[in-house]
Amino acid sequence: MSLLFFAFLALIALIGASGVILSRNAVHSALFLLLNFVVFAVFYIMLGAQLLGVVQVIVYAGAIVVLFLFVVMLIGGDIGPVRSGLRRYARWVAVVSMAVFLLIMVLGLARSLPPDAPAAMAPEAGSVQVVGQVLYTTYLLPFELVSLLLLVGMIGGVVLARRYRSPMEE
Amino acid sequence: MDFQTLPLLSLILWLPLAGALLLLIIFDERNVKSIALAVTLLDFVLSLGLLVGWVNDGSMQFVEDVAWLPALNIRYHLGVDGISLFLVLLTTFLGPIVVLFSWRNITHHLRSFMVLLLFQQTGMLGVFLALDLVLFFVFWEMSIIPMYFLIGRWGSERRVYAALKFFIYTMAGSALMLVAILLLYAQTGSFDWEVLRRTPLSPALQTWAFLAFALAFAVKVPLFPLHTWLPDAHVEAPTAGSVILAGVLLKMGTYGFLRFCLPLFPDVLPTFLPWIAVLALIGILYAALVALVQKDVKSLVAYSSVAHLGFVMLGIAGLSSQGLAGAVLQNVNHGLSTGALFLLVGMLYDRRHTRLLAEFGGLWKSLPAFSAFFVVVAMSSVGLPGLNGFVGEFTILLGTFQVRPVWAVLATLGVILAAWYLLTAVRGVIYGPLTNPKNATLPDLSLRERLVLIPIVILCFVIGLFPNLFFARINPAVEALRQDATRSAVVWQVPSR
Amino acid sequence: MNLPSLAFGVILPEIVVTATALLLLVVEMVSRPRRRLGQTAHAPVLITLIGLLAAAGLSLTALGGPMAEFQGMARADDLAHVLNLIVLGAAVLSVLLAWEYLPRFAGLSAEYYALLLLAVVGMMVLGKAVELITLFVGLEILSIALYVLTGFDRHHVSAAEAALKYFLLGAFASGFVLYGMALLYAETGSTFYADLAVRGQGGFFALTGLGLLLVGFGFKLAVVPFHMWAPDAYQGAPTSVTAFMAVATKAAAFVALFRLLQALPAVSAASWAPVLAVLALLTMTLGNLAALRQRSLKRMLAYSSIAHAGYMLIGLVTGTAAGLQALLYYLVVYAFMNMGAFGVVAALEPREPAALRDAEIAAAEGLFSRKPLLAVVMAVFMLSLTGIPPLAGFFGKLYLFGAAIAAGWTWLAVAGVLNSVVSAYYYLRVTVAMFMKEPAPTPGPAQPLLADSLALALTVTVLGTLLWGLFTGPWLLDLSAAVAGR
Amino acid sequence: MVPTTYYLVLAAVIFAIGALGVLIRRNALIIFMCVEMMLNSVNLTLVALAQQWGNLIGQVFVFIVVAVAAVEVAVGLAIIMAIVRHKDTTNVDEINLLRG
Amino acid sequence: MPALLPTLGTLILLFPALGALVNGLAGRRLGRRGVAIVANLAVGLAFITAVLLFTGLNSLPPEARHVEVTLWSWMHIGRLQVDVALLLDPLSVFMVLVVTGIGLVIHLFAAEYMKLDDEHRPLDERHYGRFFAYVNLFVLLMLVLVLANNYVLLYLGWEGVGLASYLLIGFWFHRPAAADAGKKAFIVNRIGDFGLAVAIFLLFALFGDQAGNLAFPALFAQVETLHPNSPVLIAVTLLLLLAATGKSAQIPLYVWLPDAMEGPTPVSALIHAATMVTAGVYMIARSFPLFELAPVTMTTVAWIGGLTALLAATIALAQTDLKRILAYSTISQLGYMFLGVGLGAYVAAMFHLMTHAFFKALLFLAAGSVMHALHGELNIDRMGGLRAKLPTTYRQFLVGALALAGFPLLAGFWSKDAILLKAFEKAPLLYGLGLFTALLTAFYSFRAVYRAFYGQPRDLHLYEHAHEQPTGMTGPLWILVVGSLLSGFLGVPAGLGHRMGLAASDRVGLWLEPVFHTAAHSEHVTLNLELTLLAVSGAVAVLGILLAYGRYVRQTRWTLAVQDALRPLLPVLEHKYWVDELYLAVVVRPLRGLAQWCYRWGDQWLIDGMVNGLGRVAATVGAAATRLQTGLISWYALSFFVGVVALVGYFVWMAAR
Repeated sequence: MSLLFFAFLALIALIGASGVILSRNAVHSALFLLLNFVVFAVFYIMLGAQLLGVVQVIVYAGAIVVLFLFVVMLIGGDIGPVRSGLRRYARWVAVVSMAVFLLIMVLGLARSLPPDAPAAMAPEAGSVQVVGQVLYTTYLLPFELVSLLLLVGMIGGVVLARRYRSPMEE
Repeated sequence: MDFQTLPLLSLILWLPLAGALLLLIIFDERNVKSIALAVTLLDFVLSLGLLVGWVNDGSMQFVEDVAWLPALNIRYHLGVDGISLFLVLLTTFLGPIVVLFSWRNITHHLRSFMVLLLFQQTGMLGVFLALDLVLFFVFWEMSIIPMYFLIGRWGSERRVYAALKFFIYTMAGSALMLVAILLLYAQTGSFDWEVLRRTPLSPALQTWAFLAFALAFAVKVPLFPLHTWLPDAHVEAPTAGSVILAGVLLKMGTYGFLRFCLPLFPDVLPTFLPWIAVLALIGILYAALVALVQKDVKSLVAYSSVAHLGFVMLGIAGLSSQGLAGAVLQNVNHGLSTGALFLLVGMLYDRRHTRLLAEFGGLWKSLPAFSAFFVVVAMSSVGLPGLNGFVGEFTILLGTFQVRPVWAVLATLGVILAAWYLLTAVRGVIYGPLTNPKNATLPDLSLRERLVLIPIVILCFVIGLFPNLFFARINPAVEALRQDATRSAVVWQVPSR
Repeated sequence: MNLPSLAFGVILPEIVVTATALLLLVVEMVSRPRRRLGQTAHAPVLITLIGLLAAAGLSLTALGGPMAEFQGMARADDLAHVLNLIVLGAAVLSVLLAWEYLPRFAGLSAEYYALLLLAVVGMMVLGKAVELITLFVGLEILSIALYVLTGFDRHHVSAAEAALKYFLLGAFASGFVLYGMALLYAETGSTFYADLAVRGQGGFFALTGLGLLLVGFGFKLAVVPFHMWAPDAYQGAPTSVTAFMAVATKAAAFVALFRLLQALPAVSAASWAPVLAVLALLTMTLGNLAALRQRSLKRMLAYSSIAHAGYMLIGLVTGTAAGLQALLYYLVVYAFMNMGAFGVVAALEPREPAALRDAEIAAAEGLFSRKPLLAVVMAVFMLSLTGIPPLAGFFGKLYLFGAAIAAGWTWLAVAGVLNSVVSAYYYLRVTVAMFMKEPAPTPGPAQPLLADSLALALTVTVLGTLLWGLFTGPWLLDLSAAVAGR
Repeated sequence: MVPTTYYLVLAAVIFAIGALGVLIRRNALIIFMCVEMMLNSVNLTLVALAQQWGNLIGQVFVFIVVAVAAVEVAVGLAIIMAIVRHKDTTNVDEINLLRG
Repeated sequence: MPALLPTLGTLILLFPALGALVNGLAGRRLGRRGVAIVANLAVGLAFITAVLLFTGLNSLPPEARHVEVTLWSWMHIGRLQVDVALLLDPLSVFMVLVVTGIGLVIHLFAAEYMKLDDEHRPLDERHYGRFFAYVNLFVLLMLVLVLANNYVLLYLGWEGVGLASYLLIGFWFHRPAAADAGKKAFIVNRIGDFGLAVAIFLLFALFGDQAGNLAFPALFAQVETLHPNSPVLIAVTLLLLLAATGKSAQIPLYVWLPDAMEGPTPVSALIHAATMVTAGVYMIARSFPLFELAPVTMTTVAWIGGLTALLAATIALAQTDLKRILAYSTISQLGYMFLGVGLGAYVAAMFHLMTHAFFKALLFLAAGSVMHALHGELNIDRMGGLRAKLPTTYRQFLVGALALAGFPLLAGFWSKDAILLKAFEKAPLLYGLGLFTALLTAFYSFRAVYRAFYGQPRDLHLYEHAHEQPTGMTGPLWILVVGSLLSGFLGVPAGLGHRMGLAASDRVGLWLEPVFHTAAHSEHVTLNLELTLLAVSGAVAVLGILLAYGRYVRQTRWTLAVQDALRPLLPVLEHKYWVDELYLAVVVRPLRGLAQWCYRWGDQWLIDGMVNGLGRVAATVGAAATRLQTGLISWYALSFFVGVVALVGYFVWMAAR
């Protein structure tokens, strides 16, 4: 049953993913991306990561995709040729190497995990409290570093996105 | 004063560099020449001190040996023996000469020019004094730099091409030597010459290391067919550069063979030396022929260098006492006579701004003193007995004949060709009617120019007539070298002394 | 929760630098004066310099001390301290480069220096990280800061283009890094190196994960074939940033990669060393060959920096202490000569930038006649980059190739020296332009701008290039502990 | 219970699709979206592995990746905006001033 | 006195050395007079020393006339122990006497002669000084050559005189012909020197262990250990012969000598007639212990000598340039000397060397006088009747010509006959050759005499302006006249001399006896045979002179008829058998062509092409590498991704293994 559900969701995720790269219009791409993200949120919850499921929806679907859409609207959807300016042979190279990559990875992944069922996790394992606990203790350093990262992003945004003015006015 | 404990070698080695730094900081541009001259003269006088404290036993003298970069056991190890002694003296001797020569004819950036000359001198002295492979390599490569700039900035029309070719060619040649040095270190844990010559090395290592070293040295010598950088560099270089280049820089190659290839890789010598000799032989004949058809006097002299150095290589490849000692001395001889030839061509160039044979002729009329010097120096280069060139060539050929008669006979043919091309040059420049009116009013040699040439000419005669003054100091070192070079386990017909 | 038990001493230099960045922003916010372009702001620079030097001082005093860890995530050992010193040193030089250079096109100096400081923190974290998540965050901090710095000159189209290329490809590469980390996690169930070492089996996950991480770090190091962004980004970025990127990013990435390679003893060097060797060969060869035909000085140096990454990879290939020491030594040397070279580029850049902010090699023509000292200094850098003794670059190569040969990688050393020969040509072209050509009569290239700070930076770097090799060796530290991975 | 391998394979496929998008699309925004999709697929891998291993490390990792992605998007979009200001396009084929 | 010998040996070198040095360095300041004094003093003192040497050596018992003087050690390496050492023995002292004696006369002549340059203008001090520096230098080096006690020092002298010859031939440096001739002389000589050098190498290889000093006595003591006709010995001697043919202008290397006449006439007299060119003869004589053991070489020497004598004599027949006639005559006479040494008649050869020195120097100097008198004209076709204008010179030239022709009782008569005698004994064929050559010699020498001094002036203008030379020039020639007339009596064959009651019979042979030990094997010649041969020679000489008289003075019909009959041969002779052209076509041109080819195709195309080609390959690959850098993000990403696939593929493969 859950397998069937998984297959269904996987199909949607794949459709979303394919939609992103196949849409002519950037708006459509963004929307397919949104679809993809939402499906992922469901997967997270299925995998017992409730907090992440929520974060996924809020941050990715809520913030990131919206930001994308915002920018797309701002600069106008790009309705031009879909494909990049690569020469034909280069596109074939891209597709073939992609296929090879996929083949390798899938074969490798499919064989490498022990077939036995995963260790059961406590139902509250993915909750805010538990994750928070780990974040603030064991993973304090990266967590704090993320704050620095956000600072970088902030400054970067300020520096790059301010209105363009003539140099002498700055 | 106890000469053996004074760090005489360091003084000799670093004095020019110190002089260069001094030139950089002094304020008054007018003093540059005098200071450069004083420094080089002082360096020469210091180097004469080597003769005073000399102990004639074939071992390294005035040794200085301190740790330098302990990470890889790299040492600051200097020493001088009969093989390097006269090369050091030649270098310091030519120092003041080129400074004096450049007194007037370097009109722009004299200070930089002198700085480079002094820098060059330290580099070359270092090559002859270093007994640590890394130290040696440092000086070896370092000595390319000033010459590159001398050619590139003060040279004539195709100077950029020549300078680049010189730099990249010689660097390419020595690149693999670095690998070989490191390979030696990997196997022995030492870069020290004294250690390495006593350490048996595996045959494979000897093979590869020999080839790498030989390539570096062969380019520098230059050995046929690696010689094409030389005519370009010589022709385009300013006179002082050509003199240094021919006088000393090329000797670094032959010296390298003597100092490293022979004593360090004895087992592979029987395999490779014949090939070296064949190349030297081809070089002797080929370069002589090519010299014959040169239209530019300087390039003729340049090709003559290739031929002459071929003799030196032949002497080295024969491994006979006479050949080796002759080769050591011939290094000096070639430095003097070819150096002087370049000086003379330079004097012509200063007057006429051309070096084409066709532009000259009959200069004996307008430049008698020049012509006299030209003839003497050409004869020295031709190998006229009584002058220096003969002693070297004769002993080399005599020694080689003892080992490989056919080589020696063929090489002796080169002596005939030498007369041919040099006399062609003499004929073209100073003989014949004074057809070109531009040549009629040229001033003869100035006092300064004579001062530049006279010491060289005197030395040519001294070596030609009293070579034993030199051989006496060379022989013990040569015998030590022969012992090293023939300690091989491989059956190898050792020529008698 | 017992905060005082945390070993903050381990990350003290990082904290100092972070604090400096914050202080900078606060000061700027509080006292933002109205400044016109072209005016130099001294306060932010001085604060930055003090912070960087303080951190460097801390690292220096820590040198040789006992190894310490922060929660098993950051390890303060001599390797990290040396890296800190390299990164901080490069940052100091970069600040000196930027001091008078930045006001030419941007007024936001505080932001610039703050980003620089944060990038430094990222790099320092990279050097200390012994846990994947920390490593990832450190990597992202430095990457994102550098994306922004690359595009800092917003008025300039090539800066924006450079930033875009760097960013898009960088993010792309981040995906692979992350995937690699995930696979390592799949192998061991942990992100701590200590666990990786114990639990790693060397199966599909470990190997593929390592491969993907190699790709990611190869990107940062601009290793062929992951190098393509580098020439463009280096050329488009402000020169002070280019110089910093070329040196400091490389240093940090090398140390991080080294730690990673050591973290998985189950994956023997026999499996990854040949790959690295091939990459090293490709990188130096392609970098040098592509540099041959460049007309832009900056772009040429970009390719040269690719080639140098190739040389440095040799140090990793060996997997020995000698290799690592040689690598670090080379990084120091490279910091001197490359920062110096970019400093001269900064001086030569035209003040009114054209489409490309660039100094053509032609701009250096006759430099010796115009600014002899600057030309000589540049020649020193060029020759050192070529690897000509007695300059530091030679000794760097000596130790690198020596380590390679000692470890049996003779062919790689051969490739290295032959590449040096090829590289001679393009480095020499610069000297040809400077010494052997005369400046075009009219309109001659503008007089180089040589501010005091730049002069100071050039003095430091040229002295380093001249003397470092002669008087120091790579015995600075015994790094065998780091090599053992403990 | 869905086997972890399924998730891993699905994630790999989506990762590959994202990468392909980067290679073949010419709109900088869409390329960027594809990159985000790749990060997401790795997130899925991590979460699945967290469950497989029965520890939280994977989840913590994802948490942090989400933050990183957010910063990347902020900065990335700003950079794209900067380009658009100069060139009035998001077509990466037209952004090739720097080359050779 | 004997104790002084080493000092004398040193002094004799010192004087010309000082002369050369002073004149060379300070010639201009000394003035012409000073230069002449210094130069003549140097040679004069050398001559006096030579006489003292002679007397000193003479005072010793014959077997003790062998003094080795080591001046200083020269090249000592391993077993090579060559010194600068002199050997004072009858042979060397004999040569020293000839060199300094003739040299002195020629110096005296030249002091006057060289006051004018080649265009008959006063020669300035500088060049005057230069000239005498050169000739003093020549005397020095020639003395070194003959006094050397080892082959290496001999080689020094050998090449040294070549240098002096080069400098003096090209003394009129502004004349292209002179410049080319000097160069040619040096290079052709170098070819010969090659032989000497290799011979030395070979000798050292053979005897280096015992005779590392390469000194003659030591070497010759070792030679005994070899078998006669052993290949190495033949090689050594042939190489020495090669050297000798170069220096002494024998087949095949004689071509430089006629050209060498471009030098000032005193030079032609001193170097290219009397002394230097005889060095080859001297050297073979000096090396006779080697040659004795190589009969094959001896025969070769003899034949080369004989053929050269004939060849040069035939060429001389057709020459019109007075000095060239003399030059070919010199070659021809040197051929006689070679014939002599080749037959083992060392004494005869040395004897002829001496007499030839007298009469040929005389002829040359007289020719010089003619040349001066005619303002440089040397073509005998433009002379004629000069007897009246230049009576003294005519007489002097006549004596020289008679001596050369072998007119009975004159110098050449005796010495030539000594050689022919030996030839008659050993190789009748060569005797016939020699005799025929003697006929030609007489003919061409009197052809010159009659063409120049008899008949009607053919160029009135020249004739009008001709004038007798001052005594400063003609005076010294009388010494040579005396020598040409009387020196022959120093070598009257012993038997005949005894019969004639001459006190001085075979003085030369006696003097040289300790060197060659000739007494042992020239006993069996009967007096009758001697006399017969002398008579034949004398007759032949007279016949030759008469023929010339008939042809050039009388213009008898039958002589003209003979000439007409031989006319087809004339171009051959005038062009000297085209040997110069042959050498040019076979040796010089191909070598130059090869050189040009090596330079163009070897150096510039192949080697440099490869060098630059390597650079170009690198640049091309570099250009290709930069073309990869398209500037397109997609392309960059593709490159990245291909790298990923390769890397991951590799690692997966590693994992699968």
